[in-house]
Amino acid sequence: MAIASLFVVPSWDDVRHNIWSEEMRFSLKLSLITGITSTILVMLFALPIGYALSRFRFWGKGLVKTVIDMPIAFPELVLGLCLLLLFGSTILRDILASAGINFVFTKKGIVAAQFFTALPYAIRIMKSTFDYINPRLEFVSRSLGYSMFETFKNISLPLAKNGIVASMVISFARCIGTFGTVLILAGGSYMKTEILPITLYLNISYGNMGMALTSGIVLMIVSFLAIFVFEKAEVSL
Amino acid sequence: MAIASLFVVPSWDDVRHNIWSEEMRFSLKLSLITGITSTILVMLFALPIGYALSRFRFWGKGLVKTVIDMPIAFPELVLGLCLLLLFGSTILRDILASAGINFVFTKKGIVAAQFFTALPYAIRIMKSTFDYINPRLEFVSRSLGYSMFETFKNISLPLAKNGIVASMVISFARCIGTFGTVLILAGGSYMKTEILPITLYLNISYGNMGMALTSGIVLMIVSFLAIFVFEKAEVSL
Amino acid sequence: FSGAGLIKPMEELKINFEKSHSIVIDIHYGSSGEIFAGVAAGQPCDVLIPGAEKYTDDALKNGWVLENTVTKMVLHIPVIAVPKGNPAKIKGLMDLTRPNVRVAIGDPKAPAIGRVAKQILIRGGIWEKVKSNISVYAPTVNQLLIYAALSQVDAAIIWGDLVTWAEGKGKLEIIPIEKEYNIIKTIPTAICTGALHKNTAIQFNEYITSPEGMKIWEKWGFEPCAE
Amino acid sequence: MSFLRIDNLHISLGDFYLKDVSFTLEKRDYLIIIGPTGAGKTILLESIVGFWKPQKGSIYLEKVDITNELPEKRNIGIVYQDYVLLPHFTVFDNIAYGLKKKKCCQKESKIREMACMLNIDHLLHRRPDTLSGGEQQRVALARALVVDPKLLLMDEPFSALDPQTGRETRQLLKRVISKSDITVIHISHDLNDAWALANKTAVLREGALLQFGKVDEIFNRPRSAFIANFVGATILHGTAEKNGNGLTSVNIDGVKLASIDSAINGSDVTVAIRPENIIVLKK
Amino acid sequence: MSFLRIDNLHISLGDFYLKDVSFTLEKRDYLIIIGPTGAGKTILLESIVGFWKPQKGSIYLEKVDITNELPEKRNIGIVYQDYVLLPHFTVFDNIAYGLKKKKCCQKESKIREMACMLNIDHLLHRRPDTLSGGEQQRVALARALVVDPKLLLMDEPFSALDPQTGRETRQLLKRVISKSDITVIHISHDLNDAWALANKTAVLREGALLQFGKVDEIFNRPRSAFIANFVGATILHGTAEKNGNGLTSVNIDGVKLASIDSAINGSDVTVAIRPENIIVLKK
Ligand SMILES: Nc1ncnc2c1ncn2[C@@H]1O[C@H](COP(=O)(O)OP(=O)(O)OP(=O)(O)O)[C@@H](O)[C@H]1O
Ligand SMILES: Nc1ncnc2c1ncn2[C@@H]1O[C@H](COP(=O)(O)OP(=O)(O)OP(=O)(O)O)[C@@H](O)[C@H]1O
Ligand SMILES: [Mg+2]
Ligand SMILES: [Mg+2]
Repeated sequence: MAIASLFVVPSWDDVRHNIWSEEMRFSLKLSLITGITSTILVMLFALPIGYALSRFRFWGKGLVKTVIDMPIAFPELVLGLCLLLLFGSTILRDILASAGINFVFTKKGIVAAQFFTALPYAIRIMKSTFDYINPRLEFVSRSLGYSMFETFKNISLPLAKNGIVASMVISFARCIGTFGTVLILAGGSYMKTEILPITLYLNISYGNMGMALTSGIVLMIVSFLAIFVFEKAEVSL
Repeated sequence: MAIASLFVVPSWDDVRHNIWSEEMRFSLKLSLITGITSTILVMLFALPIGYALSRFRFWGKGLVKTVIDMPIAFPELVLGLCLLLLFGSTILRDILASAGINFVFTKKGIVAAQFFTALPYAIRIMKSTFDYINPRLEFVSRSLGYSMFETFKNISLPLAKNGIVASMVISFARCIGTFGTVLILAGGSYMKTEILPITLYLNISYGNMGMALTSGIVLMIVSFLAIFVFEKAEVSL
Repeated sequence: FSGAGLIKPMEELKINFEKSHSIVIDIHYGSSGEIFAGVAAGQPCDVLIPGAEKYTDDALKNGWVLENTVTKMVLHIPVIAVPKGNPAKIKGLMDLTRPNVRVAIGDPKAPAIGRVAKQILIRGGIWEKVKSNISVYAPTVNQLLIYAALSQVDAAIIWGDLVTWAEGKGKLEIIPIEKEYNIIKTIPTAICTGALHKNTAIQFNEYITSPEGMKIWEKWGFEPCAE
Repeated sequence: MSFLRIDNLHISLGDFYLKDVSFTLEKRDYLIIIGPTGAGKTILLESIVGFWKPQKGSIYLEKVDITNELPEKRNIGIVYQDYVLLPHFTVFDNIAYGLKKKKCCQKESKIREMACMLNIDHLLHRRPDTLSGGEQQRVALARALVVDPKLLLMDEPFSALDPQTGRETRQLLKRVISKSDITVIHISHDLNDAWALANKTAVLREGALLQFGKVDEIFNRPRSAFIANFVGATILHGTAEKNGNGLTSVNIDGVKLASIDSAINGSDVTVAIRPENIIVLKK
Repeated sequence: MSFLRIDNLHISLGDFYLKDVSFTLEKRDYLIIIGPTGAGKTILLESIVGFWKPQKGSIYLEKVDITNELPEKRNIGIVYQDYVLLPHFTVFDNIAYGLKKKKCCQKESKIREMACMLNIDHLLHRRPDTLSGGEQQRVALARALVVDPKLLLMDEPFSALDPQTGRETRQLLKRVISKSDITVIHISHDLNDAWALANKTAVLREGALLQFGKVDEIFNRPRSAFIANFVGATILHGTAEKNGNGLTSVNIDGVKLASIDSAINGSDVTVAIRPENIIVLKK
C-alpha cells in the first residue's frame, strides 16, 4: 500500500526519460556493485563471528554481543560520523594509506559504510540461527573424520540455510538502501560516489522531483528483484 | 573502536551541561516511550505473521515475502515519504481521523514511523526462526488437547526464544535509532516530536556540535543498556 | 516548515508570537531538501521558510506557494570555516588555490551554499584551480560542518550563521571571505497554496519580518536584509 | 458395538502407500501390531491420532467420524516411537502438560505416583535432553498414561528398555489397564508382547493388513507363509512349578524352563518360545 | 598387547557419575555391554569417541593416549542410539559422508553393496526424516560399517528392528566382522546378543563396571545377586536336529525346541534361554 502510493505521483514520460539518463545508469551500476560487494563481505564476516558467538563461551560474551548489536541503534548520521572519526583519524588513515586504501570520500568508502551498517544485523541473525542447530550433528561429522572447519562448511552452513537467506536479504536491502552513513563517509558527490539513495536525495535538493522519484522506483525494482531471487533460492535450496 | 572514537571529541563540561538540559530530558523520555511502544507493537505483529509465513503454504507466498522484505531496502527518506503519502492521503486520513488517530506530525506518527521501519526486520527474523522449530513438537501439544493458538503460546513461542531476542534487539535498536522516517512523517518539531536522533540532527544543523554529540552519547548509553538487558535475558530465560 | 539551521531564532520567534496571539504554532525542521520534499508530497504546511531562495522559487514554479507572499527576510553570508588551529593556514579565499589544501564545498546543484560557493570561486577567478583541491562536493550543509570540525578538510565554504555556535565552542575558526568576491544570499519566507490557516500565516510572516522580529534574528547572528 | 472402526484407510506418502486398511476394535481390546520395518505401522498409528490426513477412508471412534477432526479434539493418547518430548519443559512439566488441559484434581500427586511406578521420580526436575534413551521412553509413556485416554496408541514403547525394566514396565502397564476400560493399540517388535499383553494381533506388511484376529489365531493359523515364518514360535505343554528365586519353572516332560511369568503351582500351562530366543552353542 | 585400554575413566554429568571404569580389549574382541537404563552405557561409548571429556582417567587406543585427541583424529566408528543422521543429506550421502574422507576407490559400489546387504538400497535417494525407525537405524549402521573402522562402537543398533530383520542384520554383522579384524563394543538390551555375537561381556550399573569377562563367565559365574538376576538364563544340553523350515530343532530329553541358530545335525549343543522369553499361558 505504502509502496504502491509512490507510483501514483510521477508522470510516466518523465520516468521513462530519466531512467536512461547517464546519472541514473551510473548510480544504478555503482549501487549494484557496492551493494553486492558489501553483502558478500558482510556474510564472510558474519558467518564465523555469528558461529563463534553461538557456540563458544568466553568471558565478557554478553558485553561483546551488546557492542556488536549497538550500531543498529545508531542513526545513520551517527554511524557515519563514527566511521569518519575512525577512518579519518590520522593513525588509521596513515596505516590504510600505506596499504593504498582510503575510505574517506571514495567508492571504497561506500562499501565500508554499507559493510558496517549491515554487519551487526547479519551477525545477530546468524548467531540466533546457529543457536537452533543441534551441535550433535556437528559432532557426528567430526567423529567421521572431518575437522572443525570442514564440519562448519559441510554441516553447519547448509543447515543454517534459512538463516543465511534471512541475513542476506536484510544485509543486501540494508546495503542498497543506506544513505546517511554513505553520505558522511563517502561524501555523496555527484557522479562520483553517487548511489541510488543519494541520487534520490540530490535530485530532491535540486528540485528535480521527477528524477528523484525515478531513482526511488529504480531502487524499488532492484531491491524487489534481488529479494525475490533470494527468497526463491530459499525454497529451492 | 568506531564507537569509542565518538567519545574522544566532545569536552566533558559541555556534555555534563547538556545532559541535564530540558531539551535532552524531553527527547530522551520521548525516545524511550516511543521506542518501547513501537517494539512491543512490532513484536505483536511480527510473531503471528512470521509464524504464518513459516508454516503455511499459499499462492503467491514468494511475492508476499518479497513485498514484506522490501521496505528494508528503502532509504529512510523514501520510507517516510511512502508513509506520508499513505497516511496523508485524504481517504485513509479521514478514516483514521474519525477514529481519533492522526499520524502526521504527531507523537503517534513517531510510533507509526518506527513501527514500519522495524517491522520487516522482525518478520523476516521470526520467519526464519520458526523454520527451525520442528512442527512435530507442535503436533504433540495438539494431540494432548491444546488448540493451535494455545500450542503457539506454549510451544512455538518458548522455543523461538533466541529468535525473539534477536528480533527484539534489532527492532528496538532500529526504532530508537531511526531518523529519516520519523522526520518526514512526524516532523522534527523542537520539543514536540523530538526524539534523540532528531535532537542530534537539529543540533548539528545549527552548528551546536556539543549538544549533538551529547545526544549521540545518550543514545548510545540508552541502546547499550537496553540491548545488554535483552542479551542477558536470552541467557537466563 | 523551516530549515533546521534556523531553529534557534525560529523557536524564539514562535514563543513570542504564540504569546501575543495566543495560538499554537507547529514548526517542523528539516534540511531544505527534506522540507521541500515534504511540501511536494503534500504535507500540510502553512509557511515555508527554507534555507535559500532557490526553494521558494522552485515551489513557486510548481504552484506550491502563493506568488506575492514570498518575502526576503535575512541575509546568509558565506564564510570559510577551517578546523581549530587552522592547520593549512588559510587567510583568505586565494589560499584555497594552494596545492594540497583539502577543500569541501556543497554540491553546486544541491544545497544553496554549493551554488554560492561555486559562484564565489568563479568570481574570484580561481574555480578551475580550486576544483582540483576539492575533495568532496557535499549534498548537505551538515556534512560541510562535520568535515571541517573533524579536520577531514582544511577549509569549507559555509554559511556564517551556521558556525557561530561551533566557533563559540572553539571547534572551528572563521575566515571571512573578501567582500569583493562574496555573494550574499537571503532567506525567504512564503505561504503555501494549500495553507489551512492563511490569515494566521500572513500575520506570522509579518511578525518575523518586522523590526521586532529582526532583533531576534540579529541576536542569533543573522543580518537583516537591507530592503 | 465397535469402539474404533477403521474403514478402507488409504494414505500415500512419497513412494509408500497404506493400502485400504480396515479393522474394528471393541472397548477394552488390546491390539498388538507386528510387521517388518517400513511396513507402515507408525504411519497407521499417526493417522489415527491425526498427524497424517488420509486420502480415502474414514476413522470412527465411538461411532463418531473423526477422520477430519482436529487432533486436539480426538482425545487419543500416543507414545511416539522417537518420544518427541518437549525440550523446553522439565520431565515433570512434560508429564503434566496433557493433564493441565483436563479438569481434575490432585494433578501433582497423580504425576508423582505415575513417575514413581515407572521409576523416573528422581528425574522430574531434569530436561529431556539430559536423559538416557530408556529414561526418555518412560517419560513419554508416563505422559500418555497419566491423562487416562480412552484410546492409547503406543509405538514400540519398550524398545529402549533393558529386559528387567521392560518386564516391570509391562507389568505396570497390565495393572494400569486392568483397572480402567482403556483400549490399546501397541506396535511391538517383540512377539512375546502379543502373548503377554494382547487379545488381538494384526500383521502389517508393505502397507497392507495381512491378517487381523485373536492372538492364537495368528500364531496357530497364520494365513500365509510369510506370517508363519514371521511368528513361528514353538508351542509346548507342561506343568508349572514354583521356583526359588521368584521365577516360575515349567516342567515339560522332565525338561525344566524358568520363566518370569507367574502361574499357580502344579497347574497345566502352555509355553510359547520364539526361535530367535533359543541360542544354540556348540559344545 | 592391548588394543583398547580404558584406565580409571571418571566422568561427571549433573547428578550422574561414571565411576572409575577400567577395562582392556584385545584386537578382534567383541564386547557386549549390558545394564539397566541410565547405567551410563551411552556416556561410556560417547566418551570413547570423544563427545564427553573425562574428568579423570585415560583412554589408550593401540598404545596411544587418545584421551584429549580431537574426535576427528580418533578413527572410531559409532552407531548412535538415536541415529543422528544428517538431515540435509540423502541416505546415500549420509553413508558416503565418512567414506569421502578416506582415500579409497570404488566408493559408490561399496555404498550400494552395503545398502543392498542391509536392505536399504531402495531408500538411497530419500532424506532421513522420511524414513521409518528401523530404516533410519540401518542407515546409521551402514554409515558406521562402510568406513571399515578399526574400532566400532554400537549403541543398541538393533532396537528398532523387527525380529526377522534383526536376525538378518545380526548375521550380516557377523559376516562383515569375520572378514576383518575389527574390534567391537556393542550396547544391547537383548542378552541373546551376548551369546550370539560376543566373546566378552561387561555389566554396568549406576556408572560402575560391576563385572567384565568372558560371556559364559558372566552368565555362569555372576559376581553378585544383581547380575545373576539380570542375566538369569536357563542353560540346557541337547542334540541338534535339522528341521524342515530352515530352523534348527534341538532335542532335549525328548522336548524339541526350534531355534534360528544353525548347528551340525546330530551334534551335542548347549542351549540358553532367558526367563522373559518363556511365555506361560494358563490352559
Ligand atoms: N514423509 C514420508 N515420505 C515418504 N515416505 C515416507 C514418509 N514417512 C514414512 N515413509 C515411508 O513409509 C514406510 C512406512 O513407514 P513407517 O514409519 O510407518 O514404518 P514402520 O512400520 O513404523 O517401521 P519401523 O518398524 O521401522 O518403525 C517406510 O518405508 C518409510 O520410508
Ligand atoms: N547431559 C547430562 N546431564 C546430566 N545427566 C545426564 C546427562 N546425560 C546423561 N545423563 C544421565 O546419566 C545417566 C546415564 O546416561 P546414559 O545415556 O549413559 O544411560 P544408558 O546406560 O545409555 O541408558 P539407556 O539404556 O536408557 O540408553 C542417566 O541417568 C542420565 O539421566
Ligand atoms: Mg515405526
Ligand atoms: Mg543409552
